[in-house]
Amino acid sequence: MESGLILQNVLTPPVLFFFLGTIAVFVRSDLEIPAPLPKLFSLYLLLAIGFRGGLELQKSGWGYPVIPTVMCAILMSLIIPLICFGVLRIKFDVFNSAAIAAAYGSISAVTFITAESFLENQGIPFDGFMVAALALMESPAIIVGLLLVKLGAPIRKKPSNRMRWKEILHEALLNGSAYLLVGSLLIGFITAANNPSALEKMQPFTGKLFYGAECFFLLDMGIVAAQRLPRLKQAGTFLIFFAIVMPIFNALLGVLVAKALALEAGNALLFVVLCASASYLAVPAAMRMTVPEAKSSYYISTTLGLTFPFNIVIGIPLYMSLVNKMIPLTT
Amino acid sequence: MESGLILQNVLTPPVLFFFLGTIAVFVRSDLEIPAPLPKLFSLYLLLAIGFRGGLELQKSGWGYPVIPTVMCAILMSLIIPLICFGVLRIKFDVFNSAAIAAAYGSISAVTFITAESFLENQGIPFDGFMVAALALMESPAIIVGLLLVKLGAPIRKKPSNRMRWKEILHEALLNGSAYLLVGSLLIGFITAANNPSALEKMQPFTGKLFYGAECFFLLDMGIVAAQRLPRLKQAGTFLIFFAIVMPIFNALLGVLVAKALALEAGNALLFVVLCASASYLAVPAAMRMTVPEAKSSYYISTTLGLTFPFNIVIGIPLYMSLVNKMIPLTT
Amino acid sequence: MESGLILQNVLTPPVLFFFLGTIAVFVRSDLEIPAPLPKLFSLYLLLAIGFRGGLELQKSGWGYPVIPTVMCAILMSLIIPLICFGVLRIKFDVFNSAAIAAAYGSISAVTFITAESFLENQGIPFDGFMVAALALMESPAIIVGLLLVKLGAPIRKKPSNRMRWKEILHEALLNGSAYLLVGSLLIGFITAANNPSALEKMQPFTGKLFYGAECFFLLDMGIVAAQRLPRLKQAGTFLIFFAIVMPIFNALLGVLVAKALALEAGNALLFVVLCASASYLAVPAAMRMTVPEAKSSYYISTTLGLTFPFNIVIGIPLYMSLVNKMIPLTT
Amino acid sequence: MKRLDLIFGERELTAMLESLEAVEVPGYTVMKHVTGRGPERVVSEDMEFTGLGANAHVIVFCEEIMLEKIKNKIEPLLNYYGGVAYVSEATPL
Amino acid sequence: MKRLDLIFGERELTAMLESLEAVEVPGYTVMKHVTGRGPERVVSEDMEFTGLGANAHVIVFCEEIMLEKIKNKIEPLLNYYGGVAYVSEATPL
Amino acid sequence: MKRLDLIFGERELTAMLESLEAVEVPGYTVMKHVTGRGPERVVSEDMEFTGLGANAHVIVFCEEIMLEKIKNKIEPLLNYYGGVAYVSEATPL
Ligand SMILES: Nc1ncnc2c1ncn2[C@@H]1O[C@H](COP(=O)(O)O)[C@@H](O)[C@H]1O
Ligand SMILES: Nc1ncnc2c1ncn2[C@@H]1O[C@H](COP(=O)(O)O)[C@@H](O)[C@H]1O
Ligand SMILES: Nc1ncnc2c1ncn2[C@@H]1O[C@H](COP(=O)(O)O)[C@@H](O)[C@H]1O
Ligand code: NA
Ligand code: NA
Ligand code: NA
Repeated sequence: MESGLILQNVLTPPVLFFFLGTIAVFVRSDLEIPAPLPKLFSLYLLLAIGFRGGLELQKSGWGYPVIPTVMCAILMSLIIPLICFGVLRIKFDVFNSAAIAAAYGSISAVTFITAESFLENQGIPFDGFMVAALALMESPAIIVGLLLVKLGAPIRKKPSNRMRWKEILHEALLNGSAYLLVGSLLIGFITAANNPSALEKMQPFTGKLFYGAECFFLLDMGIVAAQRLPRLKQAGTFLIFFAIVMPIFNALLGVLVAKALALEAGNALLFVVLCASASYLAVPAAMRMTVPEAKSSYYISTTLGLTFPFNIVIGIPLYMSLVNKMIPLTT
Repeated sequence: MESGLILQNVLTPPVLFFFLGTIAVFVRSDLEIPAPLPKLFSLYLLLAIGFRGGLELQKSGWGYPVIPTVMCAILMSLIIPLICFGVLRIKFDVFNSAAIAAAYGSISAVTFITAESFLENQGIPFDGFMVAALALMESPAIIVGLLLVKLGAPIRKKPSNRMRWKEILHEALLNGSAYLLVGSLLIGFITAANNPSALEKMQPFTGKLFYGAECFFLLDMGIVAAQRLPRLKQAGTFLIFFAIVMPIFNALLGVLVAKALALEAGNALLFVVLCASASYLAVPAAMRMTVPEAKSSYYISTTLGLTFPFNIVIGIPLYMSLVNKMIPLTT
Repeated sequence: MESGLILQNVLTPPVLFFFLGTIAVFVRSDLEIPAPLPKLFSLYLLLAIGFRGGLELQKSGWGYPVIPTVMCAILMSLIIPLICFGVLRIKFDVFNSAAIAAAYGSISAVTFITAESFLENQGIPFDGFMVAALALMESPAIIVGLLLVKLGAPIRKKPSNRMRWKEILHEALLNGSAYLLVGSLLIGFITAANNPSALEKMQPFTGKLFYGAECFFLLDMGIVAAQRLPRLKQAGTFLIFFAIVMPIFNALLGVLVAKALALEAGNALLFVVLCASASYLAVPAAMRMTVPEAKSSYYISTTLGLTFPFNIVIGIPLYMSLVNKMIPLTT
Repeated sequence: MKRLDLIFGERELTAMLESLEAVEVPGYTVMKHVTGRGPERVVSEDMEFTGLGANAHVIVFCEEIMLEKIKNKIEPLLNYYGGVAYVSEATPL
Repeated sequence: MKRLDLIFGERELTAMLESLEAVEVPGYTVMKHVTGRGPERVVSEDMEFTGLGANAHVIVFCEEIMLEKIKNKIEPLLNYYGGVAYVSEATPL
Repeated sequence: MKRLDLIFGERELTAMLESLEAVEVPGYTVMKHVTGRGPERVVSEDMEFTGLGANAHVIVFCEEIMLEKIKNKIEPLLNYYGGVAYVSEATPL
């Protein structure tokens, strides 16, 4: 059954464009999406995800599954880095372990929207409030990561060895992508409450254009991911295994929690994908600033070069079949 | 009543995204829209405003209020800089006074479209020919500004002290933003006359996408405006007062003219907004070239850092209630 | 009759925006579309053309005119450079002749889509499979061009004088624009077969937005083309004549082949336009890499500064009236 | 050989390059979108979209004797619009 | 006069410029979106969108005596985050 | 220490950086989207979208003894495709 789902997933435009980008690198085509165009699509996607999530949240209200789901999501983003840290310490020092762990505790917005497209394609409904979970899972993992550094390596070799908490909270809560996502969520929420006619006028931009822009961005992500692969070899076999096995483990955890929350299949998949995905936006930027002792190529090659493609191509349908097994579709 | 209108205005997506940008600067988020993405949105908005204005102009024809309104608009862009110059000379030399005066005589296209969105949101109709007024108010103020320099400071200290009229007219009429706006207006006009099926095909780009792109651009304008604020302090209290009081005064002038022209409420508001807004595109660029003696931080901090946000947030609803008081809504 | 068609063609938004760009350069406006924004539009257009072509191809199937038309198109892209080379050798050395010949054997995607817009405007139907011809005509001319260099100049002065075939095939088949076009075509094809609901979701991006984006890009192409004109003078009268007369000759060849293939009027025009247009994307990039002995200003000024504008403005309607004379419209 | 570094407003780029061409420099390299602060003004990236433009950084490698000619040509521009010009030693690799 | 070339991560740009302002340099020029490789890491353009940023290249023309002050101010930053600083001769045109 | 400035077509960047890595330079800095004019051709920003690309400006700070090795490696590239290479003095701050 999984292989059928995987094929169905692979044959959608976003995943096909992702492959187109990946193959471009392997066959050494000079196809290139020059900076800052990827930034444009990245900003656009965050704005649109947030805005749409906000208005869905307004529609769905704060009824049963919303609050507990969001709280469990935050909890997962606190627990997962701890588990990852334990695993990573087998091979890596505190700095690298904490930085990689933080990335896996946090989320990838593009993996999330690919999962949404997958669900739409399968005709499985899901709720907009999951975007709130997405938005609120970005920051906690960063704080856990930095806490781990503080506890695990009390005396840091580098000159400025005191952890500046203000700076860390700042990075965790106010980094560009988290800020834009949460801000757009609020704007969507407020607009839906006060100004429904404005929603309609936003729809062509945040709604209709979304799928195409997602494809364009995934083309670039394919290029970027494939370019990270050679550097992954330097990172060693342990990290390569970690980048595949850890997401699956996190997904299993996620499924259990989703079942406990009695989430419907669509929301359950999104919850699982949040657990299984790893950050390549907010967390690396924050780690570069606050834990420069960690090798950035480690946390970037793994999240972007391996975990991201794995989730996009195989992970999502795999997690779906997991969800299907655990959570019977209610009709 | 104003406070109600202000709140209604503040709760629309464009203004909310403007705030999101402003707050990003105040809380020191690293949210950033790197160059040349703001230029992309700026070019897009000018093209779309022009094109839509052109086709509306074609539809509305040259009937009564069009010609006199456009002529009065041009007149205002000649008179306002003279008044401003008089006020500014109290504190500033000829060069700075003339440069700032020119900026306030000219217009801000983004303020204009925010006013249009405000009207749409309020359900108040307005006419496309106002875009023609917008397009034709950009250049005259530049010429007045340079004339003031010529008359007020006949012997300029800087080496090349003769005013090259060709260069000045060139800057006034052919600067990129004025050129694109007028050109797109003509293309919209011609297309509407000859090729109505092409209009429909342009509609998703110039029409449907517009509101969302406006929001995105206002996010950036929020960032830019907030970054100008600290430099405003250097400019001194006089200029800070000027940047708030002058637009209100110009708006009052505008309301009187609008009443004399018997404009309907919607068009009246747009007319007033043209008078009250100040240029941060065409004029600063032209002044930098032709009056390098003026401090660019003066005319940019005031127009972009204060007058623009003031108009966007408070000015538009304030002017609306002014218009409502002066011009009874005809139903 | 041609002059009527020319006027109808000139009064469409894409051509008007092209003129707006051209005039901006002549009147020395500082209107500018900074890099990498033109690249954004160029990538978008290739992606959208390819995707749409792919889905049309899926719809139309491989019935009669498809295979022979595509094969004749490839044949034309092999024959035309040979003829051009013969003509160019009168005045130029082997390197320059081969490089220019290759450009004229290849195609211009923007000329193609302007012809499509022209047909839509005239209400003349055409088939999506012509995009396959477009995609497959990009590469062969490059190979012919390099073959001509190899045969015509066996001992090259520059150090690395052996032709690296791998590198050449690589440039011909995997250059960014050919790769993206063919890849998007395949994705469109696969999606249309497996995932019709995804087509609908792509439509706002690849379909609705297309015409406006085309206009924006043509504005830039107008600027770029006009900036190439002064350098054309250096190239000399021979090349100026070549840049106008050769496309017409190639168009005549194309009409004969289109008649032999019994193509309908719409497809015939597109076929002719493929023959008559010259490449300024894939070929110059490939020639710069593999034949650095050729002066890049020669092949760029001619294709971009003269042949492209000629085709866009006069060529397309001219070829249409040619097609109309040769191929009676079947109703 | 000498290396000349010119930094000035992007809007003066055309005039500056014409001056350089007028004295027949052997070549030049241009970097746009440069920002900075000088004694006269702060140039920031976020103002580029307004048409004010950023700075341009132009590098010219040329013989020493050419410097005087360049200086005479471009000094009025630098004085009028602002900008800096510095010379260092450079030898071809 | 001296020319100081600083190359370091774009995310440290604000801190670096504040340091330069603190010692009152006469001016500086900034080039962003610069990539490269140092002993510590590879900085590539395609990672810019992630917020990691590219490098910045800052040029300062100043008197020799100022260099010591600059060095004291920015050395901690360069040591902590990486980056290079080189000095050459430069004379005003 | 020496500072090496290389300016050449962006399309040769990969080959050039591979050459530099082959002789084991300690690091390098790359600025893309550079335009200019040399004895052979004009490189303008507006042609970037065609895939022709602009120039790249590469800076290498290295020991003098390394220059000879670099020269041998990159000279064929510069001769075949064009471009310039200049050396100046530089001392670490
Ligand atoms: N001392 C300096 N060192 C480096 N760059 C400078 C210096 N002074 C000025 N500049 C550059 O030159 C530009 C124009 O300077 P100005 O017009 O004199 O304010 C500034 O924006 C800086 O980019
Ligand atoms: N030897 C060098 N020559 C030129 N640039 C260098 C050199 N070493 C380092 N860099 C630049 O400085 C940046 C930061 O270096 P680092 O943090 O030490 O790896 C690199 O990304 C390069 O752009
Ligand atoms: N004398 C020079 N000074 C500064 N840059 C130069 C000079 N000569 C050539 N260049 C740069 O090197 C690039 C390639 O030169 P070329 O291929 O020799 O025409 C040019 O586009 C310029 O950017
Ligand atoms: Na996660
Ligand atoms: Na005004
Ligand atoms: Na052709």
